[in-house]
Amino acid sequence: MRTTEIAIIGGGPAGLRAAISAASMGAKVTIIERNENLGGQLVKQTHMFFGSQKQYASTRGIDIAEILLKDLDKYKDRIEIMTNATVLSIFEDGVISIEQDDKYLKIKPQSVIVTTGASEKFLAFPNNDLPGIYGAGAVQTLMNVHGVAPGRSVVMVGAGNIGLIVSYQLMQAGIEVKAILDASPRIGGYLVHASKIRRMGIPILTSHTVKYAHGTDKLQKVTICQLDEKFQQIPGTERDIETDVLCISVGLSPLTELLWQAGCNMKYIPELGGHVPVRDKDLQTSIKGVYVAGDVAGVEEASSAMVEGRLAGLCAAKALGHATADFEELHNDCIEQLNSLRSGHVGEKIRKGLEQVAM
Amino acid sequence: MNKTASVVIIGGGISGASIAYNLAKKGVKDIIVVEKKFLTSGSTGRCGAGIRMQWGTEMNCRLSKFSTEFYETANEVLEYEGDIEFKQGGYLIVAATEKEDEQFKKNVALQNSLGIPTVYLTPKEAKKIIPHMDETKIISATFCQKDGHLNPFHTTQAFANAAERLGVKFMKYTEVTGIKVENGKVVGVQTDKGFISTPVVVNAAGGYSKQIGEMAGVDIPVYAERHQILVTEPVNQMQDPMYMGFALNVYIQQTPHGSFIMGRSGENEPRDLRITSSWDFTEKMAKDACTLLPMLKDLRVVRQWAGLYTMSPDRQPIYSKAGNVEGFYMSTGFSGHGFMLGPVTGVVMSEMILGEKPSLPIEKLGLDRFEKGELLFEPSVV
Amino acid sequence: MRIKEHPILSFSKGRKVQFTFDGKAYEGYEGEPIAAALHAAGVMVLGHSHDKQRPRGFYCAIGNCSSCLMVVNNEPNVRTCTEPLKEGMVVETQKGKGDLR
Amino acid sequence: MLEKTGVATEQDLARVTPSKERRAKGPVAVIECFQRIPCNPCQTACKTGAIKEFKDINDTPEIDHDACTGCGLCVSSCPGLSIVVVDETYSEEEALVKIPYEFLPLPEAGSFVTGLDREGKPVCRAKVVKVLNTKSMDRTPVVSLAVPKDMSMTVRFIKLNDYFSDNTIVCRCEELTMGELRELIRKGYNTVDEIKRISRAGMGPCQGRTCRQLIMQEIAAATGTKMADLTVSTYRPPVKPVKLGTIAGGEHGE
Repeated sequence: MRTTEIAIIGGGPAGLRAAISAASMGAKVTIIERNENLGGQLVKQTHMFFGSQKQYASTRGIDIAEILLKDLDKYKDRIEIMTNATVLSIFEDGVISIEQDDKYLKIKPQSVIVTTGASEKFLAFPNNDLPGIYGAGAVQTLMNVHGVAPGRSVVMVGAGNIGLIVSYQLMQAGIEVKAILDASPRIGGYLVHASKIRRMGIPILTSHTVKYAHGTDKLQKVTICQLDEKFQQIPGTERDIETDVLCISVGLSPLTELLWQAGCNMKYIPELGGHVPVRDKDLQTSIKGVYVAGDVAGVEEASSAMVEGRLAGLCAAKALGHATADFEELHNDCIEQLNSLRSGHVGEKIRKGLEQVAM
Repeated sequence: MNKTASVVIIGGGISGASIAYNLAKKGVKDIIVVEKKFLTSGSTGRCGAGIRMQWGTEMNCRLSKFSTEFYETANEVLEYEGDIEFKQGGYLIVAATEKEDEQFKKNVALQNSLGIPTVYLTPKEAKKIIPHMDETKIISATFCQKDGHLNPFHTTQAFANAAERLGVKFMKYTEVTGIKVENGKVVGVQTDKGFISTPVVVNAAGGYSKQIGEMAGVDIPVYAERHQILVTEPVNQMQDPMYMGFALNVYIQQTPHGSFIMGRSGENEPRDLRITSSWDFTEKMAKDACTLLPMLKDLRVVRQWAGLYTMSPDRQPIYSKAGNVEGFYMSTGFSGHGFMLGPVTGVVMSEMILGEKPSLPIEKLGLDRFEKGELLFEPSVV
Repeated sequence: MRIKEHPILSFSKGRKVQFTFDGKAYEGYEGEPIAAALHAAGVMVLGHSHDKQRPRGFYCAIGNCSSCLMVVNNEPNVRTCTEPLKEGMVVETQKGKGDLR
Repeated sequence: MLEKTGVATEQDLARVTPSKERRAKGPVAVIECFQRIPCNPCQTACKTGAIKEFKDINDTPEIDHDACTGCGLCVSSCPGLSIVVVDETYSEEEALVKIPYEFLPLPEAGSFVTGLDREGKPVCRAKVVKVLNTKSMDRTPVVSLAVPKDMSMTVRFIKLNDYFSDNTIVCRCEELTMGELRELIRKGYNTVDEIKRISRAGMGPCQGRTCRQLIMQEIAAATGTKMADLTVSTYRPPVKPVKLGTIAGGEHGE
């Protein structure tokens, strides 16, 4: 059977950063990525990132992916990259099975860093399965990766960061955004993103939700309505908006299937998006040798995912005996960066969530 | 909260539900079924859910014939509002060795003598029944159209609903922690939700029945063994019967829903209560399926899972009362065939508990057969 | 509809290839997902659900959900939101749960 | 008021509503006809004599609720569509309301629709139990609706669009609707695993990715349980559907 020291499942921002740091310590690493290209969701992000310089602030996501790939290249003798490769299972004995280009293979790593990210949450309303109703991530992929417009006009559900950003990207691609709805009475995403949208004349309707989708073969219009403070629909506030695309962006939930399979101790933490693994300060889960980083450990920004990846990479390598003199320094730097990214008002929710999963 | 019952049945699988239904139908009041999780959460809900009358011992033939005939009208008899999805697409059992071929000839004669309409087929004839099989992999086959497949969840639910209408209480999410025996007699069952006073306890706990026996001080010579199984995406109907081979160690069937369910026995499966997944199973199963039914190579696996077989020394059920503890009964050791025997289990166990004359000669299936060395070895099992 | 110009992105496309969808000829770019090529050609309905016959378009675009299953080159249950387009592909609407051929 | 709005007032209704005791006994016709017009087919249709003979064809119908068997023959005979049959003995929690419905498409038996009150306001979810459309009904089919018991004197029409979203698809692969899911939860299947086993939701090609979270939300809402306290169904290999042939042709063994 194939072996490696550290298998990294997922080649997004967290996974790439984990690979770079583990390899820089001297570990032999295998990145397993289900897509054709590395970079994960970064390849769809046309906007500039927040954070500080250490997390590539003010650089566009698509360009951060390029930077990470260049860093990766420095350690190419120690990093094996598998693309088009989906991890199917982590078995009872730690063996990982993989499908790559219609081939089935297995690998037995000494440690594994799971950086599988998150998937979009769904929303239930009548006719929610009509063609024309898409996840925000799907719309992003379609237009930013494949250059295909999802339709003529869009109503966005969700005024969190993703909803706001994808709305902006839709306008960039020449597609009309008719309105952004959010069930909550307050805009969830960063207000600068919101201002950007408002400036273009797109209404953001807080305390609103989609009540009904209409269409025979595909979406033709949606009925929206207002919500009261208990999130109950207020009768008589319904109105119709004609649109051929409804985009759903109501949050992400960590993609934790593999962690469950591996037997990790999981906890339901709404602040972090759903079930997440309990972990120690080195990002090791309750199963020895299984580390996590990025959205799979709790939904946050790509900036913190990258720092977490770096931290997990360092610790996993150290645990396998690859110690460098500056380990403590690097370790502390990661912790400090994470603390600063999570400080302040916006990070409050994350901090509250993380307190509950610390081991 | 403390309770009193006339009978406590431990285990909410097909056996427990069927025994409860049959006892209640005979007029027994105050029956409680205690289930650690939810109905079918154990082996019943994890099984392949096939039913066949093609066996190598008279006992198994008769037990399964009784059950098959019951299942034919179970929706109506149990007045179930859903559908137990009984599909009688038959079992095509293939022989891959000369020895197996010889055994099959004997089996067919035995089965026919008991009124089971099995036929013996050449590979060519078998291929007519499952056109996508590679007939060069087999020597002969036997086929019984009356064999089939059911939905285990709905089937158990059908028994349970009927039992509930007759007054049976099901305590879900209730774990048995002890069985109280005084002066050689059962007096009650301790659970995490309180004590239940009862003079009769029925052990229908499947993989956990050895542990339940120990709680009453009864030694049952069974062990739990992990068996694995997988299911594919659904496709339009293409295979009516179950494809099964003993030497080939495989069973593959298409459910009415369209998905294929297939399983095999592992060489080194753990003999404890573990139900984790192994890659060894996935690979061997996929290989077997593609070799024997080559067309399935494009079928996608959606999920693999595992459940427990409760193995008895001769791979036949144990329908028995305990020799040393009065009021303690057991229905266990089905060795992978407990689901299909559900209907007969309920009938014979209720008769045993009520001291009635058994409908079938099950006295040979008692616990004492192991002490006496009177084992009834079943040759035809996966 | 294809996005012709974009302020941030430039789309590097594979070569143009021909394929058929339910017998009709279509054009797309090699390597892009089949569903993207169909979408670009205005085809939003990729099939109908097997029981309630509800129209289905693609939904997640990353091979997670089951919305985009189609028959491709005789193979049923292909996730067209991720399956790369190739020259001469025969793409068909799936009837029911699909037939193994 | 009725003249202005077309909606019967409480006083109007008080005159025609069968007593609580009568309603508790079984099906009974409710004739909401308040204006004197020349019309009597209801009386002609009535085979039990419960609808008393009209002295003047302009009389508003008078019905002896105790003599009425709730047969419903009058329902589709009323040109004004003002008669319904109410059966509060239908089940422990539900009443049956039979209404005339002259629209296409007809609702399907077994489906869920929105129950509307006399002002056309959605008031509850209703299950279509039966759609009767015989030749003698002459294109006025009668739809039997199961509604919450306290809605028996409120629901008078339906909208096929289900505002209460019971027709909403929860599981795409197996096409489980919200209504079916709620029904299962009501029957006591209140863990994801039980729902999965009895309905197959989550066993399809998407492996539960679209439905698992929605099912958990609905269980939490319906049972008043916190999401964190719900039992999670087990996760099993493989993460992505993979062909048997791919596995069979792969790297095997240790």
